[in-house]
Order: sequence, then C-alpha cells, then structure tokens
Amino acid sequence: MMTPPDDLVRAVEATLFAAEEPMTAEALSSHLAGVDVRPALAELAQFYAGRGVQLVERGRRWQFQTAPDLAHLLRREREQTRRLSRAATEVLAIIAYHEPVSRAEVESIRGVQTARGTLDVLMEAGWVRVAGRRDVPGRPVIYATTPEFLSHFGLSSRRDLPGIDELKAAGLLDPVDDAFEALTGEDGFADSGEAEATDALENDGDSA
Amino acid sequence: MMTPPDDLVRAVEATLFAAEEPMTAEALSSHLAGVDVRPALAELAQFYAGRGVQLVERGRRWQFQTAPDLAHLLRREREQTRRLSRAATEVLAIIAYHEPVSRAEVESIRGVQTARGTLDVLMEAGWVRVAGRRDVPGRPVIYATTPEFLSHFGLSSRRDLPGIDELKAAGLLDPVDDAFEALTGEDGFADSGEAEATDALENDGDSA
Amino acid sequence: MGEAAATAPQRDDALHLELGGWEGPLDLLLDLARRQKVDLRQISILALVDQYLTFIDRAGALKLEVAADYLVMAAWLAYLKSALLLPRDEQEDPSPEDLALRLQLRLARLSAMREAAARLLARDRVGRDVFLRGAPEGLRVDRRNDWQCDWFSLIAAYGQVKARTEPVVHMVRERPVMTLDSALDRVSAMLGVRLEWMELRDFLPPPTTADWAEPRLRRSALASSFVAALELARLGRAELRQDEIFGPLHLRRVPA
Repeated sequence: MMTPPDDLVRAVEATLFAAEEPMTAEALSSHLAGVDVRPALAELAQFYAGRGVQLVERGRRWQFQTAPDLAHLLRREREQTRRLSRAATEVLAIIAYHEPVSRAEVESIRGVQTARGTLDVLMEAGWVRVAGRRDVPGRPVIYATTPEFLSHFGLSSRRDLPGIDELKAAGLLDPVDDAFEALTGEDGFADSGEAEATDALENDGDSA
Repeated sequence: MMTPPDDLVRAVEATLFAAEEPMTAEALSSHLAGVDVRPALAELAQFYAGRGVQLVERGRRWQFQTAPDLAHLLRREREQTRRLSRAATEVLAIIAYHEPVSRAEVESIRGVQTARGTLDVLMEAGWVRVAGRRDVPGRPVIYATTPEFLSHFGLSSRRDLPGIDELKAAGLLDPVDDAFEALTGEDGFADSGEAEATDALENDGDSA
Repeated sequence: MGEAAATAPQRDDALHLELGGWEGPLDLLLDLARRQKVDLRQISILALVDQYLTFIDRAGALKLEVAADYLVMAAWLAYLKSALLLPRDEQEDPSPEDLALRLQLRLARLSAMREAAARLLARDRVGRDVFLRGAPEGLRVDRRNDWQCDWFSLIAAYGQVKARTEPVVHMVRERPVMTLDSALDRVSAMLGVRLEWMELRDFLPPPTTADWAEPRLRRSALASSFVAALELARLGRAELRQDEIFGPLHLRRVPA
C-alpha cells in the first residue's frame, strides 16, 4: 500500500496525461494557477520510472510516453515514423551537432549540394527551423533544431546528442580551417594562388 | 518504495496508454499474444485509483481517463481585462438614458451605424439585456440595462444618471471635442464625417 | 551501404547501382577510405587516391555516366597525387601534404556526422519505439473578457453623443470689409491716372479717417486690392512686379 499522491501531483499528472503536446514546467504552472510544479514533476518522474508509461523531459518540455523496452509490443500496427533519406538524415545530424548552421556550412561538410527538398522535409517534420541569419556578407539563413526534434529522438537536451562530447573534444565539430590551423600552426592558404584547386573541392557544394 | 509492476502489467499499461480507442480485455489479450490480461487490468485499476489519472471500464472497454474531480483542469477559463471601446461606451450610455431602445433608435441618436458586435459586447459584459420587442411594424428587439449595470457603475437606479442640464453644467455638452479629449485623453471627433470613420474602426474591433 | 558491393569485383549493374548510392564524391572517398580498415587519421592518401581513380576509370570503362563533380574530384586527386610524388624542393605552396591533411580533416568530419546520424536514428524514436498518449483529452482554454468601463467615461460618452447630434448654429459676426468690387473700381480708377510703377499699398484709401485707420478694415482692403490687381493683370490692363519674395508688390497701367 502506498500513500496517495497529493493534489498538486495529481493535477500535474492529469494535465500532462490530457495534454496534446509536451508542456514546459512554465506552461504547466500557468495552467495550474501559477504554482511551482517542479517538485511534482520530479516526484512523478521517479514514480513512473520502471512502469509501462514514463514521464520524461525533452528539450525542457515534459511528456508521458511508453517505456522504450515495450516497443516491440506497440510497434505492430503502427509505422508512424517517416522514412528519412540518407541525405536528410545527414543534414539533420549536421544541423543538430553544429547548430546554428547555414546551408553552405552543411554543404561544405557533406561536400555536396543539398537538394531543395531536403531541408523542407526536415522543417515540415518540425525538427528544423530557421534560426535567423548569420551576420556575415550575404546574411545567409541559419538553421537549428526544435524542441520537437529533441522529443522525437528522445533527447533531454542537445547535450544528450550521442557522442557530442567526444566529437567536441576531438575537434570534429570545428571547421576544417580551424582544425588545420590548430594542427599546423599556420594560417590557411586563402591568399595563395594554389588555393583555387582546394577551394574548388571544398566549395563544390557551396555554389548553389 | 513499491515493487515494480511485472511485465504483463507494464505491457497492458503501455498498450492502453497508447491506444487511440478504449480496448476490450479480449482485444488487449489478442494484442499481447493471447495472455489473460484481466488480473493485470484489475491490478492497474486499483493502482491508479486515487491518482490524477484512472483506469476505468466503460461498456466492457478499458481506457485511461482524467480523474473526475480534476476534469475542471482540462477546461480552463482565462479572464482578460478589456476596455470598452468608445463606440460601445456610447451605445451603453444611450441605452441607459433612453431604455428601452431599439438598435435603430440607438443609431439615430448616435448618428452613425452600430456594428453588430457592439451590442454583443455589452451583453457579454452583462450590462445590457434584450427587453422584448417594440410593438411596431417589424417588431424590433429593444434593449435595456441590467441590475449588474447599475451595480458596476455604482448607481442605485437609473435616476442617478446626471440629467442633460447637469451634463451641460459640467461642460460635457460643449460642442468642442476638446472637452472630451482633455478629460479622457482620447481623440475627439473633428466632425461627424470623421466620427463615422472612427466608429467603423472601433466597431470592427468590437465584433472580433 | 556501399561496403559489400565494392569489395568484390563488380558486375556492371552492381556498380551502376552503387554510383547512385553515394552522396557525392566526398562520400565515395569516405567509403573507399573506410575500406582501408584503419583509423581515418592513418589512412594512406596516396592509396586512397589510387582507389578513387581506379573506381572512376572502371565506371568510365563500363560507359557509366559519371557526374561532373566526381570527375572534378578525380582531376584534383590526380593533381594531388603527382604533387605528393614530386621532390620536396619543387613543391609549391600550399604543400601537397597540407592539401592531403585538409582532405583528411574533411573526411573525418563527414565520417563523424555519418556516424552521428546513424546513432541518432537508432535512438528511441517517438512513434517507432516509444508512443505518446493515443487519445489525449486535450486541454482547452476558454477566454473570457472582463469588460471595463467607468462611470465618467459613460457619462462623458453620452455628453459627446448629445453634443455631436445637437443642431449647431454658426454665427459670423459682422465686421468692416472692403468688397472686391469697390477695390476693383478704386484700383482701376487710380491706374487710369498714374503711369509709373506704384506700390499696392498706395492704392488703399488713406488712413485719414478713423474708419480707414481701423487695422482689420485695412487688412481687408489690402486683400481685396491684391485680388483686384491680379484681376486687372489677368485682363491685360495692369502689369505686376515684385523684386523679391515677400517684397512690395508694384503695379502700373499697361499702355493701351
């Protein structure tokens, strides 16, 4: 026999169960007349851990969802996930690990032009959004991921991205130029005549 | 500390949570490889009793639902303080001084048309009510103020409204718009032509 | 993806399928590099270049259409290879070693993102591995307006309605004027007598009497005389002259 939950915990539980979208603690609080809901969220998360349904935080928003280990039972009749092309998957990963990032930056990593539709697919899925413009000549649009992205891929925050710390430590999220300078202690060869061949290669995708 | 639920209980819990419709025990059972789910359902129903969410059986189908005493959480009212538009204030004043009046009479006193929404706003505010129909051709609806109107404006009866002479003495009948403007900080009407334009604008807002 | 296919000697169709399977030349290079089965930092760029060129050659021999960017990469790699093989003192700046290093860095970055993408897709995804509530009741917020209006606004509004709709009589007080007709008579009569330029003000009745000294009447007379002067000029009976902006206006008769 367990002690029944207090009123606030019950209210938070009911609200999140009924909500059609994940909710931030602030949204929950404003729905519940301004009370601090964080202790209740923590209590519920702990309470549901190990059950068939769990309370998780994704990008600062809270949601109930089924336990991952039960996937095989639930997957059956539903294939709700959209199938992503390889290009879309790579672009999504590049945006997630580098955000905010411009299309040209994505292309310089992939070494290939990005088809128009690829970013559209990611934006339509609600995983990528325009995050403004980079303050450089041409003012290119920059892209970033959304809270829906975190929630779809089961990430509490971007720090949860698989291997992001290792990639960061290895300098693999830095641009080639920075990594090159770090390794050689030299400036790049932007001013050298021979740079053309290299640029042709690197910019392959940028010319869009 | 409580014992974690067994796998079947977890599976039933997750299945019902993710289900788009209530499920019979048979449907659940066939979904879960034919095992008998009734003990699990009973355990879950007991477990959730008293929580913010409950497992209930309705016409042999099982579903999670918000605890009845928390149903009010699903439908919240948010109160928004809004200032009555100038047009609505005029209509209210005319009704108060001339009640019962028809819409056509209000318009002829104001000298401009009254948008549909204006009267709705006054009725929503609870200050004006339909007081029957005038016994003339067309039988137009007539309007009057409510007891809430009197109490909101601190009047014990309509006789407390200042008379025309008092208004004149207070300078409220001065044909210059400056008086109104100076007193209320609102724009006055330069002439009746402009008044119509202004009213149309304000009434647009009312009907929204 | 292309791993299995490229390890064995390919039949035509297998190779064809493969070329479509790469996301550009860098992707192909990365696949070839991975086949060296060593850390990307230790791959032999020369061996990689050879593999790539062989691959493209074979595709060409099989008359497969090879996209231009694959050929551009091939040309650049051929250049890189020859530079790497040249004696050191004949090398230009940037050194081919630097170019090779940059290529390696690019491959490492693409490889890292490829792996990241795979790990991302392998996570517990909503709708595939975990599921949200199937039939949430939904939260609804009904807006209710709390209308505000105070006593004074109400009374003032009524006052304004009354004031606005009350018949208004405009009274214009009588004041001394010189009519246009009399000004016209006076100016044309005086023009008939004088031949030289005269200032407009000199046409006004002299302020000798108390009436004509009255400032408002003088202003009216000046205005009417000015209009009279314009009218006479229009009729071709007078000429107007003004030496500077806002300066005195002169007129004289046009000789018949």
